[in-house]
Amino acid sequence: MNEKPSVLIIGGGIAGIQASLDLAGRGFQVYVLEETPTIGGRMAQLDKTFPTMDCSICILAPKMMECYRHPNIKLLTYSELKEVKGSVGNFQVKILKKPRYIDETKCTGCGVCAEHCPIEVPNEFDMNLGMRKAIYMPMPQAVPRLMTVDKENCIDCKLCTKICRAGAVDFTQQPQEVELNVGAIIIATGFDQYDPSEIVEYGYQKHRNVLTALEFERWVCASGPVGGHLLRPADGGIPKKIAFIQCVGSRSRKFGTPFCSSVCCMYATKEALIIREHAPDVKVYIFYTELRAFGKGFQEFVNRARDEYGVKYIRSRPGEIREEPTKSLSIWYDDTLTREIKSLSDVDLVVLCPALVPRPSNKKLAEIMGLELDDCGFFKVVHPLFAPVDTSVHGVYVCGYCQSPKDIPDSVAQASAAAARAAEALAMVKMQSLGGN
Amino acid sequence: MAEQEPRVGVFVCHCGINIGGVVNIPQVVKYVKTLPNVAYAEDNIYTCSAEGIDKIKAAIKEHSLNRVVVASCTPRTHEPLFRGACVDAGVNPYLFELANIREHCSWVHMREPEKATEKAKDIVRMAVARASFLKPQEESEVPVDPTALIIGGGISGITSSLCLANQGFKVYLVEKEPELGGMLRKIYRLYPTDEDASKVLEASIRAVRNHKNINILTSTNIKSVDGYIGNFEITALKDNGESKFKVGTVIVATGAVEFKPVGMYGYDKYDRVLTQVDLEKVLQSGKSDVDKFFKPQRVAMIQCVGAREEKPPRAYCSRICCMVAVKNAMLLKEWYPESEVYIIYQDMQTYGKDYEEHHRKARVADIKFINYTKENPPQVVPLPDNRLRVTVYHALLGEKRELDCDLVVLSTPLVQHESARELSKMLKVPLGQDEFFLEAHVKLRPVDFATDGIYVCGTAHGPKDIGESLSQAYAVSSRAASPMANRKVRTEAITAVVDRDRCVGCRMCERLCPFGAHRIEEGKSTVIDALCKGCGVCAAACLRRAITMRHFTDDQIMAEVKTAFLTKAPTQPEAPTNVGGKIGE
Amino acid sequence: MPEFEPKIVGFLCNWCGYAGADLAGTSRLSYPTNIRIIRVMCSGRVEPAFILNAFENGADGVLVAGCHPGDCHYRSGNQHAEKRIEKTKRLLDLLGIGSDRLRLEWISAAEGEKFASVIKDFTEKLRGKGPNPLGRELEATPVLHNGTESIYDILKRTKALYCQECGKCSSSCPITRLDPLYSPRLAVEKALMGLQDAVLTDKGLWSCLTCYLCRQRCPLDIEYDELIRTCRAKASAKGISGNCAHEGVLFSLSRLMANPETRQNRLGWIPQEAEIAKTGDVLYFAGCLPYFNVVFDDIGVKNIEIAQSMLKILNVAGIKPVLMENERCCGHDLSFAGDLESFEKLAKMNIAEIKKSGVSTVVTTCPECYRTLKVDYAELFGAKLEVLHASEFLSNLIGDGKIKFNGKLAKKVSYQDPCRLGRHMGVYDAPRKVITSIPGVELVEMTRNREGALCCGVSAWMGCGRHSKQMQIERLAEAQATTADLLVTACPKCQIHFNCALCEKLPVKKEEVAIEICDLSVLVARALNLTQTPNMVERIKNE
Amino acid sequence: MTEQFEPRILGFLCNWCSYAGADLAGVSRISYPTNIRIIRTMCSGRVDPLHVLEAFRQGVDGVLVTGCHPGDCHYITGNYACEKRVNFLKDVLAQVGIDPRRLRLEWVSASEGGKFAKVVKEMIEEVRKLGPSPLRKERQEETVAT
Repeated sequence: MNEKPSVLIIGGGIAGIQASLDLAGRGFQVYVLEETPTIGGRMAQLDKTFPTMDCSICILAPKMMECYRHPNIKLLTYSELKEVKGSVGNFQVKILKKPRYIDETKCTGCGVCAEHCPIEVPNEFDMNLGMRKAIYMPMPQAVPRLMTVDKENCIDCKLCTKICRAGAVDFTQQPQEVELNVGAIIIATGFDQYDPSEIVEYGYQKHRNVLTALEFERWVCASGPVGGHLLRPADGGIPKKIAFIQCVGSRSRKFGTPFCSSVCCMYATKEALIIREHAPDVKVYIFYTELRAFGKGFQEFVNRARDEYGVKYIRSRPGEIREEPTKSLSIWYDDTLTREIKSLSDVDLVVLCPALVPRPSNKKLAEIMGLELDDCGFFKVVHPLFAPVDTSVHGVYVCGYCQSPKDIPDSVAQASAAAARAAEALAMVKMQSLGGN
Repeated sequence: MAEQEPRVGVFVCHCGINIGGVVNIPQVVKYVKTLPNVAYAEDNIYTCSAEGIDKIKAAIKEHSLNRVVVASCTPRTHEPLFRGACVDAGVNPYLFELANIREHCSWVHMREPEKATEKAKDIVRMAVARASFLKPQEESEVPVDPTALIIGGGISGITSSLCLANQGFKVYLVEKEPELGGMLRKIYRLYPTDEDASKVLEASIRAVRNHKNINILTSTNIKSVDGYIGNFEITALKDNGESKFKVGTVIVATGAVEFKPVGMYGYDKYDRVLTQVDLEKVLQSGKSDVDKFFKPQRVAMIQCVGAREEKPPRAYCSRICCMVAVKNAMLLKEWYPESEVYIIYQDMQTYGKDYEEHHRKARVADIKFINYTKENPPQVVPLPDNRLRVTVYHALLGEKRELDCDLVVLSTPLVQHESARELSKMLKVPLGQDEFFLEAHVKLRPVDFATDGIYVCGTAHGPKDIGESLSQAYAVSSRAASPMANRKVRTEAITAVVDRDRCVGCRMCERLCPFGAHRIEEGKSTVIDALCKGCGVCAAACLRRAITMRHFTDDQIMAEVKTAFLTKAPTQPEAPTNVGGKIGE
Repeated sequence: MPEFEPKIVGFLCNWCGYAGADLAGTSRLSYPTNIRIIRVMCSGRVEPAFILNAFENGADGVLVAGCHPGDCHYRSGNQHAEKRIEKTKRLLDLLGIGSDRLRLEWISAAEGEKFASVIKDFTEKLRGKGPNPLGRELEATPVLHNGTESIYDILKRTKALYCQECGKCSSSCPITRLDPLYSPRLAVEKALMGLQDAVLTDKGLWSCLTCYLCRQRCPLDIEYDELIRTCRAKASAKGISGNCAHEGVLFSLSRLMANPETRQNRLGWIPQEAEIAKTGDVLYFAGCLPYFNVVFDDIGVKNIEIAQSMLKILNVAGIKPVLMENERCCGHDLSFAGDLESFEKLAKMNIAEIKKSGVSTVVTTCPECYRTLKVDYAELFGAKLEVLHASEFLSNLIGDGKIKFNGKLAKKVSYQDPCRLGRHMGVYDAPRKVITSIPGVELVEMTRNREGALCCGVSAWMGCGRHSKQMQIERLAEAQATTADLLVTACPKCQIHFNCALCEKLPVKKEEVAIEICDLSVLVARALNLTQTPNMVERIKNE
Repeated sequence: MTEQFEPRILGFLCNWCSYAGADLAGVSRISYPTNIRIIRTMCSGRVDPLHVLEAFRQGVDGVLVTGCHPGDCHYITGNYACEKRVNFLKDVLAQVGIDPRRLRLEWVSASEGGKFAKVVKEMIEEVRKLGPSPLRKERQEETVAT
């Protein structure tokens, strides 16, 4: 290969973005494969990030833009991996580009079409708490700034076609297959959220004032479905008491997953702080099993939450959440440190912190690439200590949450690590080929 | 360059109906034509469409424009596109200006078309005024020496040396001890894989020794570091012998040391009280030797000794101690099945997958876990038979337990080397409250320093296990490789320029600059373009007004200030502001 | 061989019977040596449990002697005695011991003569009858570790070693909420700390309802019910036992049934018109209903109706079920009370009997029999039986159109999930399907239902006390709040316990809790016009 | 004053957070009055006291400076430097007889389009209450004079 070395990155979240910027920055050709219409991943959905309380999109959006503009990066959004052949230095990859029904060269992302589209459906980006149109952009800062037609919900009224002055809407579009030749592959598919409704005693999807953590992130986010106002989901009332419950479906051998998601104690603390900043008079409780604040500055962060913001930490995994006629909730718990059995009543909002699980689609990826998943669905690495990003296939690397539970900094570091390993492998392949002649 | 009269071309965009639906575009165009320096003005349905771009290029040629203003949307997304058009038509990209009449006007004043139109006029007028003062800018480049200095020969340093060397970069690996290996040399078994640390270490040490690109300097200290990214000059000190060499990047992998709990739980009083690292040493000697020493009946391990304290520096959780305790507890249980092993903890930090699994295994192996709270820590008192009585209040059980132990192990946190402070001054990179090296951004730049070309990995950055340290070790290899692979770094065009006649070397700018871009040479400030990020904090601060920001000069900003609100269109172009004197002078 | 000498235990009241015996002495009246005398202040003190115990321990006959009617030193003690003896006789008949081995006599202080003659006569009669069949114990070779398993092994087997001390169990436990001194979490943690004695001597060990709520919710699926069962066995092996309800009568009955020699007459309840078969596919395992019917008739629970209704329904569906002449207690209660030895005997004999009958399906109306036959018999003794609870069997019949309801039963009905049927066995839908398939019946759920249902307050006849009553009242109130006319349950014991609560002095207004409790099969029988029960609610109102 | 006085507000917005926030207000169509004109700087730390004073000299009725939230600054500490200056400026303004409330510093992040609009509205109302800047008249005369 005498043209510039190239790498395919699967997943356009923060890990994928970091890996692609690292590699593109040193002259590699990078392809970023993302199954949704925009890159940004989970981090784009977050309101703020711990322990610095950075506004998530503020620090992410510039990197997304950088990816988009970078001459060495090609974004393949709204696409899926179909086939991988070959070996390190020379993988042949087939990718299916799903039709957007939008001419990417014409669409300016102005969004007038969406204003006129008659169909409203729940917005996945807002964890289905908000609505979007059948022709839509998942979020205001979407990259690329292109509309997408959601064919499943589209009623073919063609109003968008008429309204678009740029003439960008194109219903004749077909799925197209893209063939790539890359030297290495990096997997960064991130995580999904475990659906806690099977843990009946917590009444998720039964009690309307019970949300999951990711739902809550959107709920309080200034760009979220209710413009960042702190409200009771059931009736839009003003909450006075909010509780977080840790380990919902994690560290469990019955429902959910056996592992610890590693980030919940901290994001709950962060969300608690967000609440206190929104409304200093709201009482916030965090029910935890073991407070895991092991990262840099985390314990200090928790201390601040406890001492300065008056967040109440209770060591207990509550037994049940009951809904009162007022739609307020009462939480039954055993304060394990005082051994008192109590119930916390008149709670306006309970945020469940569910296990964060590897994506089910990993299974398909693993099959396509001949990789191994562990019993929980994480991608296996050759050695957890000494080869933290190497998969069993030489030339294929893994980083971020899809390798094992981790927070943003660890994911970013691991993404750079994967980039380094990819570069290293390709450098050695090159040396060998040179050594050959 | 020869100052030629500004000839501004203005392109006002309808953006379909996004702008045109509110702002009266023709009126704006008509008004714009009356503005000074405007040589040409037109409107387009979509200026950003291929067609719109072509029209800009054409107009530049036809009307020999040397400034371009597009009145449409936000520069944050579209500036690069239009700059591209200018470049294609031979106009320096920094002579382009965007007037944001969509996000900041039509979209937010939909119900007030007249006022919105007035505002749009003002916005364009400001842009034109600013454009008239724009100067062409070049993004210069600084050469980068494809050589890395790695400070610290622990497993992190070794790993990133190998990774960089394999990519063909030269590496200086500097270790202050006579032997490579760092903390790992002190450890017996590794979790969660239960391997022998020394074996693994040998292998990787052999690899670095045999690598042609790696130059290992043991028993060596760094004396001084001068220069900046791409061009660092290093002076190393080996038993009073000095050596000097040049490198392009510097990686800090100095690791950490175990906190010695002097005065805690009788650590320095009773010989049966050890730290985990002490215990590792004991275990390293092998079971048969330990048997000679003693056969433990009951062992207690106390977590968070000297960690998670009220105040810094040791307010942090040391991340690895819980797993270390679990690992060693299980090892003891394996060697002495009859013994009782207790782990006295606050919160078991067995996060993630493997560790949680191990924690569970430990419980199944009948390791006993006792929970204590900070308010109520355990006590250790000696017994006549030189055993130790550990008294602890089991917080979850609500009762006091007395354990007569023949071994007490204290799990203490990793802490920074004393020498780190000196190094941080040398490199001009900060330490955090916890005294570990402080990265550029906790979230998104975990292994970079704010100062380009210097990186950090492993436990020098904070406590972490081997896997996490190695992830970072590889990460820095990627971060450092970029400039080295390119052999150069592009510098920002938007940087500070110092007027040496005005500068009195008051060092205000040097103090303010978080990127270390200002260096005082011969009593005057000089800006290292390679480091300047162009924020302008220094320019605004300079009392002598000796600092100008490229592309955000006082003239340019003032021009906007002055033209923001005018009742009638000015006939003359704005005169350059006299910024000679300081206010109140 | 030497002539059989019956052993007689005599309970004599202090004022008449005992004095009479004294008089016999002072008047040098001789009588056989077969009697051993126990003095009680009043014949009214003699409980069925005492008598059953005597027989358990090999007595061939029991004599109770009290003052003549009207002469009772305590006014009416002897009348109570009469009632109790009556009840006990019925039980003895069911057990096949025979009511004639129990004798109640009025003997005044002046009737030395009578005393002597009674002894003579009773001794002769018993000599004629021969020894109490249940007198001699038979040795079984136990497979169950009755207290031999170490605490560590128990913790390992029941997964308690995984415990994260999170407190979800204790915040779920209905007992802990009423009595913080007891907590599943603390019990486990004590065990984890290796505090054996603390665990076995802890009163809490016997407060647990093994209602499975904690296990249901435990993220680590710790088998707390099993942990308790094993620890209780371990405790009783050390001679520690909890206080059992009803003075242990029901345990005595079960233990007596555990004797291989037992030949019961337990099928007396079967109505004339009902059709049963010697052999067939379906065996109806009625459980201890005939005994309950005797023990609890004073609180107006006609438990036997459950069996009778079930039998009639089966017939209506064209099924002639097999009923076992010598069916024995399934052993559920003994096993959860720590007597694994007797449990094992019962299990083995039942398994043998069932195998012998050659049926393909066993149907039970009692969820505890259901769990025991289906799970414990299989797990502990490898007996794979096809067992269905009535609710499942009925919903199948209804599904297959074998049962058709003609006519409506205009009732609002709420349903109590029995712990054994619901959480233990995961049967939630079948009973609901049965209920809702009855024309006119509307099912209204209580706030705590299915997995979260509240237990009826007592299990395995252990420690019925203040907290049990509180739970029952709480639950009945919850049921009443649904505005249902009927609280349907699929467990005879729920029915007993709720009714019991209603019979006692209520801490709240009757109308807040007084709801009629009705078994599922009885409900179905009613809908098919096969039976008519008196309405509990009425009974309470005009008390 | 008979007809409604329309304040003139000049806004200095940092490129990374506040300007993006203002963009978001646009994208989300959150409307606010037209009284503000916006100048983009790379960092709120670039805003020079001189720029602000010049603005007042030009007769604007209020100056709004917005930057990233503490800790979010793209340039690490620029917003802190800015905060110091604004406080210093308020004193200066007070001395030269300009109500310090005419100068306002706000932290607006890229996700706070709503907040940006709110801040602008508030500021306009506050300044409206304060009435025209004392320097405004002179300036107008000046312009007429030239």
